[in-house]
Amino acid sequence: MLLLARRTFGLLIFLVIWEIVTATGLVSPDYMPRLALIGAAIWAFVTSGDFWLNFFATVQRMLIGLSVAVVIAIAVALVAARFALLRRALEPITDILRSLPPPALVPLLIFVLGITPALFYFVIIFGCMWATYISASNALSTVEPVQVNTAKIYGLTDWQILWQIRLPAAMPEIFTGIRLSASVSLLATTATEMLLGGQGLGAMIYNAGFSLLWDQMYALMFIIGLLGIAMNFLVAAVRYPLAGWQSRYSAMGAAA
Amino acid sequence: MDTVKVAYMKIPPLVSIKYAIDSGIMEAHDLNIELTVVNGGPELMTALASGSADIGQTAAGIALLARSKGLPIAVFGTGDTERQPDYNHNWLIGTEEAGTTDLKSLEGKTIGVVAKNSPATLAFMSHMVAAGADPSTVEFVALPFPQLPSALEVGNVDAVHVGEPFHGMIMSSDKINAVELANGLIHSDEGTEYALGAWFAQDKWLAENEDIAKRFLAAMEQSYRELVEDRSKVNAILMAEFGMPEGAANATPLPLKAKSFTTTIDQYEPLLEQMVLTGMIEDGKLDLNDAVRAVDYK
Amino acid sequence: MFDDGAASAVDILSVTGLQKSLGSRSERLKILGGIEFAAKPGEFLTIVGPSGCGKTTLLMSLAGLYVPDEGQVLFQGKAVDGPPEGLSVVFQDYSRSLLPWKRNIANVLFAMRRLKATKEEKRAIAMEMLEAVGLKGFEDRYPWELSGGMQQRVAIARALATRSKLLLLDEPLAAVDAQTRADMQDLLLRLAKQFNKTCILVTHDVEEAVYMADRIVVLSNRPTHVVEEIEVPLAKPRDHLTTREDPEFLRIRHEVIERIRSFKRS
Amino acid sequence: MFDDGAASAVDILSVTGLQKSLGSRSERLKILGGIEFAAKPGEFLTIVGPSGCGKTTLLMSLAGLYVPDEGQVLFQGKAVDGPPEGLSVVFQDYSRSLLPWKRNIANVLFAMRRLKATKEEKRAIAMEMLEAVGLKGFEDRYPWELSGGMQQRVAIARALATRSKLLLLDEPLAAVDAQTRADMQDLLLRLAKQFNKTCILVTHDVEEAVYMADRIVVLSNRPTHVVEEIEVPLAKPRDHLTTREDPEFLRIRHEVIERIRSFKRS
Amino acid sequence: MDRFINGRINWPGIIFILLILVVWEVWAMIADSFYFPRASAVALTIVEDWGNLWAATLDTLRRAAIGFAIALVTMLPLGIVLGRVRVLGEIVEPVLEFFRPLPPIAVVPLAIMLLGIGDAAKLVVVVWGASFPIVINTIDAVKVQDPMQARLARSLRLTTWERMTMIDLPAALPRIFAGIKLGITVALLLTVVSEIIVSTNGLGDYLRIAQSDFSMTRVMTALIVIAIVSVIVNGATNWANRRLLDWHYRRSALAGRQ
Ligand SMILES: Nc1ncnc2c1ncn2[C@@H]1O[C@H](COP(=O)(O)OP(=O)(O)OP(=O)(O)O)[C@@H](O)[C@H]1O
Ligand SMILES: Nc1ncnc2c1ncn2[C@@H]1O[C@H](COP(=O)(O)OP(=O)(O)OP(=O)(O)O)[C@@H](O)[C@H]1O
Ligand SMILES: NCCS(=O)(=O)O
Ligand SMILES: [Mg+2]
Ligand SMILES: [Mg+2]
Repeated sequence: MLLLARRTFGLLIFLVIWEIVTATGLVSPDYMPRLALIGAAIWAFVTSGDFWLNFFATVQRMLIGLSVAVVIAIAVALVAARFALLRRALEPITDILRSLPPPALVPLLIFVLGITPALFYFVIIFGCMWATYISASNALSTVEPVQVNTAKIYGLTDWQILWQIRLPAAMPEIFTGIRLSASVSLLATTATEMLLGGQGLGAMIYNAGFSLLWDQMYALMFIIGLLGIAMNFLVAAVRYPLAGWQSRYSAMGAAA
Repeated sequence: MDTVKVAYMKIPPLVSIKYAIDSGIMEAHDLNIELTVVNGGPELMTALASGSADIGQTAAGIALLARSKGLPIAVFGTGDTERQPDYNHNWLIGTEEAGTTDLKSLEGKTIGVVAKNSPATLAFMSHMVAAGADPSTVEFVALPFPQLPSALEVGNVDAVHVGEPFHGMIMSSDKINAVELANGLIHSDEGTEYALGAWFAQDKWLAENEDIAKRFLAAMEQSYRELVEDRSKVNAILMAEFGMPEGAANATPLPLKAKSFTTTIDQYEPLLEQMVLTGMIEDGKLDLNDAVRAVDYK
Repeated sequence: MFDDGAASAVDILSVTGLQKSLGSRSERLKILGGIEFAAKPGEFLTIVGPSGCGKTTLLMSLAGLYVPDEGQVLFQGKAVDGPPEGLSVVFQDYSRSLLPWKRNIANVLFAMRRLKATKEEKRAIAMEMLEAVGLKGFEDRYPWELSGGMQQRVAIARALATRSKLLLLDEPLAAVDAQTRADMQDLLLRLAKQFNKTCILVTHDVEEAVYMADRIVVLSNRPTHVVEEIEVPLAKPRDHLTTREDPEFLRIRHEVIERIRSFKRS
Repeated sequence: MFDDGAASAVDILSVTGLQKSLGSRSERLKILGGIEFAAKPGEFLTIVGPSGCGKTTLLMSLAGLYVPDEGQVLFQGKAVDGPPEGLSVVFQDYSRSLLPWKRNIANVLFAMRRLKATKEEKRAIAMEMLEAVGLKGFEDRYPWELSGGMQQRVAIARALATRSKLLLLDEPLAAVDAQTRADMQDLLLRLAKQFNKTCILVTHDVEEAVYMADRIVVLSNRPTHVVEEIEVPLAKPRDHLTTREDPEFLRIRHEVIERIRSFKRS
Repeated sequence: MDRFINGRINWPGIIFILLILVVWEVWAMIADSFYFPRASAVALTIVEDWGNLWAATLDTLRRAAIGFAIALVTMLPLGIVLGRVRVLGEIVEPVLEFFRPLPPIAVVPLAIMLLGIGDAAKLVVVVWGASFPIVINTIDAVKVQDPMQARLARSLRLTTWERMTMIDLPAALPRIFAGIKLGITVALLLTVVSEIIVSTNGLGDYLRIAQSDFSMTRVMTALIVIAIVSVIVNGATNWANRRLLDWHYRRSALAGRQ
């Protein structure tokens, strides 16, 4: 309960600041509506079935995109951690790919993939895999020497060492990457929906913007923010069985 | 039934094609339409080039520009047109606060447009040249449409080019004293009708599917007619597609075609003339006979 | 020395001219300066030597974890150029050698991958070993929930559970109390005998070195070489009460202490 | 007991009714079951007890790193509710307690930040201590470039360099050879005397426990309590040759061994 | 072979890139499409349009560098504090997670309104984007500290400040590096994106103009320049990382064959 209070405290402060800024007219209500209006808009959304269609469309894309991105990122990082040649060969090209701006990439991608769901997922996956990839390759490249030596002694092959020693040891850090990827997947999904239209929260934001419905636009952004928090919880829930030991282990250093 | 993949930008003018599909007009013309939404000009062109779309609608000026740069595309139908003074979709707006109260005063100012090297910059250059002002002195800043009004309001830019609904929004704002500097995409004589939106396709597709293009335009004309007759149909689509409330939908003016749907080269001549005049297209680079393939669908 | 044909024919492990330097370029330090010795199957060797002389380095080389600069290690007649099969190590840094994400039983089980046995059999062996080292009831805890001595015993249990022919033990009992230590010593001796294991045990405890050994290898300061090999002709099985009072035991113990005392610290 | 007013007036450290459980909810284990003892300034206490009985837990509680469930620890008359000033610890897990990004000298210097001295003086002290523990020439290496015993000695040097009044030593010599160990023991005794340090040393080596102690605290199995406190009336300074042959030394040693042997392992 | 793979100069990486360039050139030659410029054409454009590109690159680099620097100097301390002081972390982390998924495109309007269309608005977007990887990585890195180090810090009675600067930061640095690496590319990427959305100058502006001018060659040229910048910046980052964390990599290397 106390924890819940602490977790929501920061958000409450944010809302209070918002209300102060809008109530005092510091920013024109045309561009930053009062909380009451946004709240009403959220309520109108959640009580309409149409909204939920868009909502689940976004959530589905995001979850699929994130899952695929995480699997690809970890798989490539694992293979790269196993073969030094590959790791080095991939280094500059991944550095390049990570920094290419999607607005420039999308027209080129249309050329290759056409305007299809594949394009949609490509953009999401491409956008959100890097955080996990960088974390994974960073964590997998350095390890506790004694652990690796132990594994070598007991006859683990290089692949098994990778899978059974390096990967579990890297898990806590990989989950930091996944945590970042999760929010990027949401970001990339809504941004792509804005670009390519169709269903989804991003398309709704785009429409609201074009229709000058600021309250709806902010309502949607609030909903995306809350979705971000929910995603973080989801990642934490998956993290617990895979890397929860680390939290308990580290917690021993505090007064017990 | 022939399938046509249509790429378009999701802005209010889409109502006509949406209506043509939903009301069965397309089907009646033996056409099966697959819609693809794209965000901007670059995506639109690659959508056609990659085969993701067969035809698309874009600003007429962009189609001409693309052709002049060597893209193998041609206009085969005119989506909508503009005609001064009664039929107007483009506005140049300044403010008293910024001191941009006439075209001459734009010199040396910062101007907000949706994209550089676009119809929006053409609009400023064309009107400024006509007013004897020097457009090379202004600095263009590209901003997304929804951000243009606020940029003008807080003084980030001194003038903007917009269409609806942003024009209405700016003019009715009580925070600034907006001034209409000019109407129309280009400076033109009263009564001159020129193309704004154009349906285009790759040369190759057009050569092979002229019949489809004809039926498509015929269907679009029917759709326009029915919509012009009954505004409530327009509103219904706006409400469904953009989630607009009734009031907003009603207030959204639409560039519904006023006169004829037939594409004629003379609808593009004023445009080309201004584009050449302002340096967007090199003189002699573009032959309108290549760029515009009038399809007589009647 | 020990590399004559006749001897190596029966040696399970033989080390010849082993040299090894460690450290980065400018600070490179010569650790092993030409080590020579051999072990016969079933033999129990203990290694003593001053702190920092290179005992751990030697064990790492025997285990195939370090590549010798010169010389070589033969295990079961084959040159060691990577961790060979049939060998287990208890590392001096026991606490780091336990995987913190695995519970204790899993830490033991993961070492048993080469053992040909069903899952149930393996589990039974692992439990048996944990019980033998006095950790019954702690199998489902994490290593970091155990005391130092208990962690060390998990590492021992893991090495024993693999049924390896050769055991390399780097101060495996440094962190346990005297009584447990005596028990563990007897456990090691008993299992070594029972499964005809060859053991090489590094220790700082001279009594332990004598009590456990068939032969004691005394190492010098850096660069390390074998100063002396002392045979321990005490009967086996040994017993804490009687063996330790045997005059021969006391004599050898004295000899080893004398040896060690003779090194000045570098 | 030891909490009568007169005694605690002079006690630098006193422990009363100390209870502590560890582990997560369902697996919570009662470790300390009411520990009582006290130390006078300058006193050298050694603690012996079976592996896993709670010696480290006790030291952690004395250091203010664990919060007691019941009872309390008084240091210099004040209740300990966090690490107090004037106290240094050599952790059992010495290798992890050295910061891997700092060279050895920096690891020592880093602990001296509370010491009132100039930079040069501090450096001189740190070098002196590293030299005293036999690590001259290794000050600019990283801890992970040292052998286990050498790392342990860095940790000792660090604790000594702080000039703390109270030293808590958790098996600080477990990883060094017999000769070095003897030297370190004498070093500790000498410095404790010289600076009137109070020391509490956990060890599994009974000889060490007797040799170092003014008083030996014998702990029971879990839940741990003090079984016995054995005074060691041997004269100080002590000497490895003579003290260890003193009949009193042998008697006490025997008594402690008997005590420890009486615990069955849990 | 080992020299070739792990040497100072990344030969495998260079060869791989060259290979891609060759494939691109040949493919484009065969495809011979308006939309698919050849690598050689792009190279030529880089040479010919060097003046404009260099100016644009400097504009972009300036913004990215300032944005990243601001993110680093604010988020590194913040991350350490949030990781160290649990209560604060619990209060602030949900706020971070709330703001994190908002698309920069949606942040732009507010930024423009409050800060104008100059560098400030773009910087806000860049700082915004680069901050999250740095702060989240730092928080998590501080949280997974070795308990022995925490105990050491407490027993030495380090002040919170000393603890954060002398233990938390160096111990967490190897992991924070992943965040820094991400932060740098995000800074570069968002600079370009913000220049595309609100274009005044810089590589994003160059790219946008090339797009609306239907010049595929110049679009590709802008992308290639971005790629070159990225490789240089990342190379410098990796180099600094190796120097700074020499102890970490040398210690880890003990796991390899000695
Ligand atoms: N990674 C390394 N880099 C440089 N020097 C090293 C490294 N590892 C060990 N050394 C040096 O090698 C020498 C021998 O170390 P080793 O660990 O083999 O000693 P040891 O005999 O096991 O000592 P102890 O009894 O203290 O465990 C030491 O002087 C140490 O400083
Ligand atoms: N974090 C923890 N969680 C649960 N149990 C723990 C934890 N730390 C220690 N214990 C338990 O507390 C008991 C005492 O541990 P402690 O480390 O104090 O023993 P010790 O007397 O120092 O043993 P040793 O001589 O082996 O070092 C052990 O049984 C151990 O399993
Ligand atoms: N837009 C990419 C953000 S990050 O994944 O690199 O953090
Ligand atoms: Mg060693
Ligand atoms: Mg202990």
